[in-house]
Amino acid sequence: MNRPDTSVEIAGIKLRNPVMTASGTFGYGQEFAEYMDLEKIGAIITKGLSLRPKAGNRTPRIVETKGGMLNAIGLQNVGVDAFIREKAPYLRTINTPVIANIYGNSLDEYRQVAHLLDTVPEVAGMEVNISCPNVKEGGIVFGTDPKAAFEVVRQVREATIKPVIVKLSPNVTDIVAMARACADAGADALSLINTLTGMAIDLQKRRPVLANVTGGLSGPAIKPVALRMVWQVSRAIELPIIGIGGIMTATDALEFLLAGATAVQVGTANFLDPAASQKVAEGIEHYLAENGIADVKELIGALRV
Amino acid sequence: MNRPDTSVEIAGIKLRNPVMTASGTFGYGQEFAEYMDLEKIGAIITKGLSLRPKAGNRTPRIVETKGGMLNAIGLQNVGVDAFIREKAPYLRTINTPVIANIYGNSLDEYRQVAHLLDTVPEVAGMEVNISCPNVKEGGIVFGTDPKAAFEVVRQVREATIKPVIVKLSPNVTDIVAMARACADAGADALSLINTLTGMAIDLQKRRPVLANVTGGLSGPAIKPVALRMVWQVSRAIELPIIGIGGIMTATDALEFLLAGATAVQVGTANFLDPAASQKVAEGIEHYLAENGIADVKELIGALRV
Amino acid sequence: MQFKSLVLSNTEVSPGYFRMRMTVPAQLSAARPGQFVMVRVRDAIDPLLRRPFGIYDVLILEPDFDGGSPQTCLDILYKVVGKGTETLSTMHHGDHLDVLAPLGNGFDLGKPGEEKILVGGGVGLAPLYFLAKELVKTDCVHLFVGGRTRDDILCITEFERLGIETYVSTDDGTLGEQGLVTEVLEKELTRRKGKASIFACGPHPMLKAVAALAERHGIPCQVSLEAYMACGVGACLGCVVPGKEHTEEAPDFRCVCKDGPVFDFQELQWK
Amino acid sequence: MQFKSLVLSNTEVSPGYFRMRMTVPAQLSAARPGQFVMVRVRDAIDPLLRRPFGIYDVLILEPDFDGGSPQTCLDILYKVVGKGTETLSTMHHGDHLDVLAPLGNGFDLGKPGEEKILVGGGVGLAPLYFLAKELVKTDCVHLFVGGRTRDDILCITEFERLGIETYVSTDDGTLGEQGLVTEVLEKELTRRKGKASIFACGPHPMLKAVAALAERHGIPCQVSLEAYMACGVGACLGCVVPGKEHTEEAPDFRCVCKDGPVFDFQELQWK
Ligand SMILES: Cc1cc2nc3c(=O)[nH]c(=O)nc-3n(C[C@H](O)[C@H](O)[C@H](O)COP(=O)(O)OP(=O)(O)OC[C@H]3O[C@@H](n4cnc5c(N)ncnc54)[C@H](O)[C@@H]3O)c2cc1C
Ligand SMILES: Cc1cc2nc3c(=O)[nH]c(=O)nc-3n(C[C@H](O)[C@H](O)[C@H](O)COP(=O)(O)OP(=O)(O)OC[C@H]3O[C@@H](n4cnc5c(N)ncnc54)[C@H](O)[C@@H]3O)c2cc1C
Ligand SMILES: Cc1cc2nc3c(=O)[nH]c(=O)nc-3n(C[C@H](O)[C@H](O)[C@H](O)COP(=O)(O)O)c2cc1C
Ligand SMILES: Cc1cc2nc3c(=O)[nH]c(=O)nc-3n(C[C@H](O)[C@H](O)[C@H](O)COP(=O)(O)O)c2cc1C
Ligand code: FES
Ligand code: FES
Repeated sequence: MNRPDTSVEIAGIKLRNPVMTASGTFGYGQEFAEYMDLEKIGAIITKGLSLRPKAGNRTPRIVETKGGMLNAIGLQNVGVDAFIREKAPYLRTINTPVIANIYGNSLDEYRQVAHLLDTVPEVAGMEVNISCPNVKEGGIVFGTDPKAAFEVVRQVREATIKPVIVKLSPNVTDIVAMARACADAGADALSLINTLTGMAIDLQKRRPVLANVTGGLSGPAIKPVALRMVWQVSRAIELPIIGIGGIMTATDALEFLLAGATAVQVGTANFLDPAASQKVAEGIEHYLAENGIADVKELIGALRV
Repeated sequence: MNRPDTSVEIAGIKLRNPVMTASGTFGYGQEFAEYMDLEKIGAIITKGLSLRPKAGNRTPRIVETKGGMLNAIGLQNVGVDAFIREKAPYLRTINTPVIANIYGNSLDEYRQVAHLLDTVPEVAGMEVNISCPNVKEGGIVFGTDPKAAFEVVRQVREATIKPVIVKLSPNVTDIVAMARACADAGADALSLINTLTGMAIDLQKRRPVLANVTGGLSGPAIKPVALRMVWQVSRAIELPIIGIGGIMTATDALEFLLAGATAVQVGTANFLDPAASQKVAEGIEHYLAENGIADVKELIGALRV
Repeated sequence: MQFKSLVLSNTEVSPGYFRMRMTVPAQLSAARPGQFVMVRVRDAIDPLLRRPFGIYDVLILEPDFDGGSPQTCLDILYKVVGKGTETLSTMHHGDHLDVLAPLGNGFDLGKPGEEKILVGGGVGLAPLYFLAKELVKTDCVHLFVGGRTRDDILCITEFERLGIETYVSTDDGTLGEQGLVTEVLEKELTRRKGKASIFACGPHPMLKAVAALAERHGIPCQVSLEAYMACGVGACLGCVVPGKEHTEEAPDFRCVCKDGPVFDFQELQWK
Repeated sequence: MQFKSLVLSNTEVSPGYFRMRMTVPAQLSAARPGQFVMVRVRDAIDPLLRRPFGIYDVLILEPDFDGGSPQTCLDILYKVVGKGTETLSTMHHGDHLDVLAPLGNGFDLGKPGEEKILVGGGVGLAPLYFLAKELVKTDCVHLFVGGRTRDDILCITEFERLGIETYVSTDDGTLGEQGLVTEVLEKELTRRKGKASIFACGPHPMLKAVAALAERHGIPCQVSLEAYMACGVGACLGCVVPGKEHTEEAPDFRCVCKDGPVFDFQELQWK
C-alpha cells in the first residue's frame, strides 16, 4: 500500500499531518529542536504573544495534580516586537507552518497584535486566545461571554487577512454558544480546549500551591471533557476544529479526529516527552497504514453514535 | 491530648465527622456494611431518588479514563416509595444520619419527592441534585441556569421542613451565580461538585464507549476543579459547603476543608476501596491529633491566600 | 471481604494468558464456583478501578515444614487485554494485591447425578474449572471449549485430569474441530437428546447462542456474564443487564456483580 | 539529549536518601558540574511530570571483560520527598529510565589556583561532588555542609577522599558543630578574609544567607537553584526567578532550567 495521506488543511493552512504543538507548551519551537524533527509535525503554535512583554505571575507557577497539572504562568512572553525580532528568524528556517497564539488585555490590544503580525511572513495564521482568565474588559471575560467573544474575534478578523483561529475556554456552560459567536464573527477555525480552572492546596502550609491561587488544569485528566466539547461543537458548527486536551498518544489524537477535529494539538505531553508531538504524528501514520486507511481525512468526524 | 473534636454541623444535621458518602457511589449504604463500619462516618447520602422507579441508561454505563471515570448510569433507582419501603428500614438500624439525594423530571416531581420524604424519619435531610444533564423543563437545564435552579430549590424548600442541601453542577460558567440563586431560594447548604460532562471513544469500534455517548467525569482527575469551585463559592456565599470531587485520602478531604468546606463527600474512592470513607474519617482524626488541632472546625476556610 | 493477598506465582500459560496464584484468608475455602474477585492492581490512579476476575480454583496448600499451617490460595486465569491486566502480568511472587472476594452468586450445582455440560469461550473457561472440580464429585461432566485459535484454548489438560470429556473447537481449526463451540455443542445436544444442564461462560454472542440452544432443547442453562464494573458490590449500577420482564416503564435491571454474575438464562432478556 | 538509561544500582546511603547509578551515552562525559537531568520516573501518568536532579557524578566504568567497551555512567543523589522520588527509590538494577540530560548551565569553575568554598545544605550537596572532583585538580577546596540532623549529612567521606577539608554543622548538633551551615561559613570567612569564591546549593533560605555573606565579604558566589519544573528546556516558563533588574513593567525573568540552575548571585533578586 502507498503511504497514507496524512495531510489536512485548517483555515487554508496546509499541514503535512494533523499534529500541532499547543501554545505555551512548546516555547517558540527552537527549545525542542534538539529532541525532535520540527519538520515532522503539522504546525507549531507559539507561546501566547501580547503587545508588550509581560512578566507573568509569581512562582510557584506549576504543580502536578493527579493525571494532570495546573499552570498559572500568567502569559509571560517577550511581546510581539521581540517575537518578530528574536524568534521569527529561527522559525523562518523551518519548513513547518507557524501559528502565532495571541492575546490582549483589551480589544484594542488584540487588534494591534493581530495587525502587527499580519505582515510577518513567518506567521501562517493566528490563534486567538480568548480564554485567559486574567484578561477582561469592562468586567466581562472574553472567553466566557459570547458577545464579548464575538467582539474580539470581529476586531481581530478586521485587523488581519491571515487565517484566524479562535481558542475556546472550557469553563463555560454552553461551549456551542461560544463557538457560534466566534463563527459568526468570522473565525476560520476553532481550537478547543484551553485549560479548566483549578486549584491545588498545600495542607501543611495551609496555602494554595500556586502563587496565583488558581491555575489551568491540563493533561490526561481533562481529555474526556475536551473530547466531549469537540464532539458537541463539531456537530453544531461548520468550522474546522483543532482538538486539544490531554493528548499523549496517537490513539488519543485519533479519538479527537473521530469526534470531529480536523487537527489536534499536543500540550502537556511535550513536558513528559519532548518528542511527543513527532511520535503522535508518526503513530497516526502508522495507524492508518496498519488499518488500510488511505487518508486521515476519512476519520474526521467518523464517530458513529 | 484529648481526642480531637471532629464533629461538624451542616444545615442543622449533626455529624460525628465531616465525611459523607457521595450519592450514587454508595448504593443505599447496606452494600458497604460488610466492608466498613457505617457508624464511623458522618452521614450517608443515598443514590438519587425519583418519584417513580427509573430504568436509567443502556450499558456500557461506566468507563475508566486517566485519573478518573465516566458514568452514565442515568439515575437508575428504585423510586421514592420503594426506598421508603425497602431501603429505609435498614438505614433506621444505623446510628448515622441519612441524607436522601433527590431529583425530578420536572419541578412538580421535585416537589413531590421532597414532600414524600418530608415525613420519613430515617431521612435527616435532602440533597437536591439539580445537575443531572438529562433532566430539564422547558428546555432549561436546572443545573446550569440560575433562574431555573432558584425555582427548583424554592419548590423543594416549600415542600419540606427538613434541611435542604443543593448539589451543584460544575459545568457552568459562573458557579457563584448558581450558588447564590440556590441560597436566595432558601437552600440550607450546598454540595459541590457533581461530575464534569465528558466523553470517551473506542477507536477501533469508532463509537463512544458509553451507550449514552457522554457521561459524568469523577475521581482524582477533577479534584483541582472541585477545590477551586468550593473556594470560590465559600468566599462569596454564606452557606455551609460540602466539598466533593476526587477525594481519595484524608489529605484530600482536609484540603477541601481549608478551601472552605464544612464537610466532604467521598465518591469514586468507594469503588477503589469500599472502606475509603471510613479511612478518610479516621485519617482526619489522626491528622488533627498529630498536629495538635483540637477541633476540626479550626480548619474550615483556614486557607491563607 | 477485603484483604491483602500475597502473589505466590504468576505464569504465562499460553501467549497472553496468565494464571496467578495468591494467598487468601481461610474463609475463602467456602467460595462457590462462579463467584468472582475484584483486584486492585496497583495502589495508584492508573489503573484506577478494580478489575473483576472469575475464580479459577481455590485450594489449600499443605505447609511445607513441620508446624506450619495450611494456606488457602486462590487462582485466577486472565487474558492480557489492557492496562490493568498488563500491569497484573508483571507481578511476581512476593508482590501484594488488595482483593475483594468472594463476590456475586455462584452457579447452582443442580441435581447430583445429572449430566452436566460446561461451555467455555476463550478465557471464559476460567470459572468453569472450579465448577468442574465440584461437579465431578457426583456428576458426569462434559466440557465444550472454543477459541479463536489454538493459543486461546487454555488448561484443558487440567479438566481432562479430572476425568472430563472435552470437545475443543477453534475458529481456524488449529486445534480440535474447526468452527464455533456452539456448533459442536449443538451437534452433541441433538445426538443426545438426554437430560443435561448447561453452564456457560464466554463472550456475549456465544452465551446468546448457547441460551438459544438451551431454549430449543428445553434444558436448563446458567450463564456467567461479564460487564464493565466499578464497585463490584451492587452500589454503582454500572454493570446491569435487563431482566426478562424489563421495560423502560417497569425497569427490572439486574446487577451482574451482585445478582450475578451467574444467571439462569431464562431470567434475562436476550435481544 | 533524550535517552533510555539502565539503572545499575540504587542504594540508600542514609535514611531516606538514595544514590542511583545509571548508564548514559558517552557524550555525557562532557557534562559540566552544576548541570542536571530530568528523569521520567515511570511511563505512566502518576507521577506525570519528569523530576529534576543534579548530577552527582559522571564516571566511566572500565569493561569487566576483555573486548568490552567502557560504559559512561551518571550518579544522582536524591531525597525521598514525594511520589516521584518514592517510586524512584523502589527501582532496581535492570530497570529502565527515560532521561533528558545534560540540562542547564553548569558552574563557572573560575580561576585555577584560587581557593574554592563549596556550601551544601542537605541534599543540595548533590551537584557539589561532581564540581569538587573538577576543582581539586587545580584548587584548594573547602566544603561547608549543613543539615537538620546527622542523617542529613551525606557522602562527606567521598569529599574527604578527594582531600577536601570539610566543615559539618547540624541544627541539632548530632554531627559537627551545632548551628546553621551559614554561621560556620561566616566564622570562617571572617577568619580568612582571603580571596575565595563560593559555590552553593541548598534550600532557598540558605542560599539567601550565603548570598548575603558573599555580598558582605565581597567575594564571588554562584548558587544553584531549585524550582518547580515541567519541561526542563525553557519552554513552559514554570521555573522562573526574577533577575536583578526585574520589574512588572520591564520583566527580566530567568529560567532556572535553561538560564540556570547555576546563577551568579548578583544576577538575581534576593527579596
Ligand atoms: C464477573 C467478571 C469475571 C471476569 N473474569 C475474568 C477472568 O476470569 N479472566 C479474564 O481474563 N477476564 C475476566 N473478566 C474480564 C476482565 O475483568 C477484563 O478483561 C479486565 O477488567 C480488563 O482490564 P484491563 O485494564 O486489562 O483492560 P482495559 O480495557 O484497559 O479496561 C478498562 C476498563 O474496562 C473494563 N473492562 C474491559 N473489558 C472488560 C470486560 N470484558 N468485562 C468487564 N469489564 C471490562 C475494566 O474493568 C476497566 O474498567 C471478567 C469480568 C467480569 C465482569
Ligand atoms: C535543578 C534541580 C536539581 C535538583 N537536584 C536534586 C538532587 O540532586 N537531589 C534531590 O533529592 N532533589 C533535587 N531536586 C529536587 C527534586 O527535583 C524534588 O525533590 C523532586 O522533584 C520531588 O519529587 P517528588 O515527586 O518526590 O515530590 P512531590 O512533592 O510529589 O513533587 C510534586 C511536584 O513538585 C515538584 N517539586 C517538589 N519539590 C521540588 C523541589 N524542591 N524543587 C523542584 N521541584 C519540586 C516536582 O518536580 C513535582 O512536579 C532538584 C530540583 C531542581 C529544580
Ligand atoms: C504551561 C502551560 C502554558 C500554557 N500557555 C498557553 C498560552 O500562552 N496560550 C494558550 O492559548 N494556551 C496556553 N496553554 C494551554 C495549552 O495550549 C492547552 O490548551 C492545554 O494545556 C490543554 O492541552 P494539554 O492537556 O495537551 O496540555 C498553556 C498550557 C500549559 C500547560
Ligand atoms: C457511578 C456514579 C453515580 C452517581 N450518581 C449520582 C446521583 O445519583 N446523584 C448525584 O447527585 N450524584 C451522583 N454522582 C456524583 C457523585 O455523587 C459525585 O458528585 C461525583 O462522583 C464527584 O465525586 P468523586 O470524584 O469523589 O466521585 C454519581 C457518581 C458516580 C461515579
Ligand atoms: S459493579 Fe457496581 S453495581 Fe455492579
Ligand atoms: S522548567 Fe519549563 S521553562 Fe524551566
